[in-house]
Amino acid sequence: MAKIIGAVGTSHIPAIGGAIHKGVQNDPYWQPFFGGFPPVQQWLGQERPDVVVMFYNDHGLNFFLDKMPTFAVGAAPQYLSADEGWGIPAQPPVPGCQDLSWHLIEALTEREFDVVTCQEMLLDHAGTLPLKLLWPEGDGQGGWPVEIVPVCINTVQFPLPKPGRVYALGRAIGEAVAAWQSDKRVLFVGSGGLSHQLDGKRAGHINKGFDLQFLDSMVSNPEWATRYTNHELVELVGTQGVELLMWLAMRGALVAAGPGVREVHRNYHIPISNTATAVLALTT
Amino acid sequence: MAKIIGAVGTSHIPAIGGAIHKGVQNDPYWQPFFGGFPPVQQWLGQERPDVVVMFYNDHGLNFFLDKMPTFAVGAAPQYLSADEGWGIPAQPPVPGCQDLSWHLIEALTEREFDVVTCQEMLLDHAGTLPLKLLWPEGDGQGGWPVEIVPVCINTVQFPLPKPGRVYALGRAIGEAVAAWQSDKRVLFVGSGGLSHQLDGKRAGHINKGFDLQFLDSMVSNPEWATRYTNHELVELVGTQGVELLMWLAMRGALVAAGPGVREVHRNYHIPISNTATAVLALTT
Amino acid sequence: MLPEIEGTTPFDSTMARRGYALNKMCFSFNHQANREAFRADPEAYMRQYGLTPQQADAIRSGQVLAMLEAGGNAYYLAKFAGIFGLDMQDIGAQQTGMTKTEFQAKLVAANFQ
Amino acid sequence: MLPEIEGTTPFDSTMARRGYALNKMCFSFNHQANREAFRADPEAYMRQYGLTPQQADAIRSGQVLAMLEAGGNAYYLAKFAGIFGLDMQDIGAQQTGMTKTEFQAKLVAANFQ
Ligand SMILES: [Fe+3]
Ligand SMILES: [Fe+3]
Repeated sequence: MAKIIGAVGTSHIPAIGGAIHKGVQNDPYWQPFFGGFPPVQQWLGQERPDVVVMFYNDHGLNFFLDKMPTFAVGAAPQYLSADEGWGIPAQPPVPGCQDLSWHLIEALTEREFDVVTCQEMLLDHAGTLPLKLLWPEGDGQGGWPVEIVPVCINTVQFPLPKPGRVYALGRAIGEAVAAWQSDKRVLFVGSGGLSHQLDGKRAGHINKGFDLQFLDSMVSNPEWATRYTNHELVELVGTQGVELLMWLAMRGALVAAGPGVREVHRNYHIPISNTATAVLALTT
Repeated sequence: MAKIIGAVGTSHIPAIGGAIHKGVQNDPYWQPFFGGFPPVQQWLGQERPDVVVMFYNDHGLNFFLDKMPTFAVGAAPQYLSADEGWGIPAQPPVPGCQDLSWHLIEALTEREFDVVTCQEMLLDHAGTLPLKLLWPEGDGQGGWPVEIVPVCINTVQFPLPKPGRVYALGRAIGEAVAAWQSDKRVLFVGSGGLSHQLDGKRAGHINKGFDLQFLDSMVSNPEWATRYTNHELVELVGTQGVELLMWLAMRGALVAAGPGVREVHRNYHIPISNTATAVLALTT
Repeated sequence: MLPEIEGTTPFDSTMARRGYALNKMCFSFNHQANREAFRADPEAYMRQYGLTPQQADAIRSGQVLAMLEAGGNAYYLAKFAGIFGLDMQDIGAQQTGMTKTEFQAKLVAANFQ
Repeated sequence: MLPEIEGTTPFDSTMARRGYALNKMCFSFNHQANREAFRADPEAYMRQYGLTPQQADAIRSGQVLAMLEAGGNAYYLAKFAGIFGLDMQDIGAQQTGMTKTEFQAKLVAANFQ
């Protein structure tokens, strides 16, 4: 059976890619953000996952409103990046774990999740940056140390899937991974949030109190945020802060690893760009 | 509240479009098929639905394996047809009922169906032929007497949604229509089947016994076919016969119209092209 | 594992993975211009879509069973058949090793099952 | 009806219907060639995507609040902003009527909430 080694939640922001590209991670502006990652990198160096299930939200690169999925599961041999509109250089391709992709697609359909299957899929910054943050050497040229299965969750267009449904998706994926006939070591990543709002007169909205409570809930009370509707979450954490749904899915998946979740490391920093950023690593 | 006037199941086959185009509906080959429709047309002439919710399966016109939905709901102002590869002239566009589209998308998401939202969508023969069969004068030029909401269900790539899940989707849609704040009259259409198989050494497979039992079940025992897995359905009715899932969804939707389903008309004819064809109209 | 169905291969994950390039090419045949480009130079068109040697051989052979074995999906392959003006009964006859007349008779016989 | 959120319009069905053409144009800006085509002739490009008069005016004005009102979605509009080299803090400042420095200070102040 496959082994679940833990879960990581992290923010994603296009500007992070720009900072990596320019090599300014230690500048005073960026250090409080990038400084949160070495302890997580170290832990991953010991745990050596083979596969990442990446919960992320597309920002209008791979999906448009003509075919907007609620849940989409990648099943491609590799995932290319592309220009997202700002001319930032595309990330190197990431190899896919097709065996796990199809195992998940089959398990999810059996459990009445109605997923979109993607045998070809462009990965935007939300899918690629977590890999660069967790494995900074990744594809300098020596390849990536992991294969991935991207799971895209709609945060673009309402109605979004309900927080409880997203958590249940995560749980179903965790249980399917735990039952996967494989000797691979699997990590769950949730990419998004925390509180931020890009659009409207309330642009710049940040809710530190909620964020900190949400981070605590990830450790000890994982269903806590499912008490809110998505509309309430938008009010609390902003129109893009609702990306914390990715963390909910990631945390739901970790349930299958067993009881007794332990915090490996956390970091919280305001602001990068318009966002309250965080990284949190959990294991059992 | 909206009024559900009934449901119609019908076969679709590209060659039917060709026959209509050539005007050969009364030729000996075609008459036993087209002859099944006048009583249904008459009934619809009395009942005068305003909107059709069309359960159909795409045949590789609007969806490809790069983004293959389980369930997709149209939300377009109109639906265009297009060349499907055989150069058959495209059907005239059909107007969409966007109010009902979004009402359904919201209700389905609330009830934890994970649909794909399609604000632009090409409709293939499975979506357009039922309209031509039910309203033969439709868009000679005077427009169509109905607006539609297409609901596409994956029959292209396994895993398909389980028959019970498809039936539940239909039920949820029926209940949402019944709760829709509108004075519109709504018809459900299921487009597909019955038994046929296009591919493999078993091409030409037809199962009349199953088909007739399935038609009976539509009247009085609507969940009957949900006892089978999709794999079993393929064995029974063929690789494309599994399109009868569209009928299951249609019948599930009709449940919301109340008890006491009554058969308006049925016709069953073997073969058109490689298919055992049927039409069945139901009301309460 | 699911039980086998005689003469039938459901298009499952194994086939979907195997057939992606072939099906993508067939999907492109929705457009007249692409059908013409294929007709003008099939080999170049197949290279453009990165068909595997097995897939290219199957296309060259014109044998539907070989295309299915190479991961082709019936819904997409139908568009390839359209290029040659074949109808579904031609395809059925070819796959079952019957003449078209025999295949049509087999269909009609289903009335007396 | 859901309660209103101050200064915030969730991108719901009303906005999705209203903004389709505008968002489709912005989605096209993923490609460099399309960004250049827009820059070369904005009016022709907007006509090509069938923008409504309200949408075209909003684009001409360069005001993000007007684009949102016309049905624009933040994720797609970000690609339009990219054409002008605006970053998210420029956008935030414009929408809140602050200078960029003021907007940045507001963000930092969230540390002391
Ligand atoms: Fe984001
Ligand atoms: Fe069909």
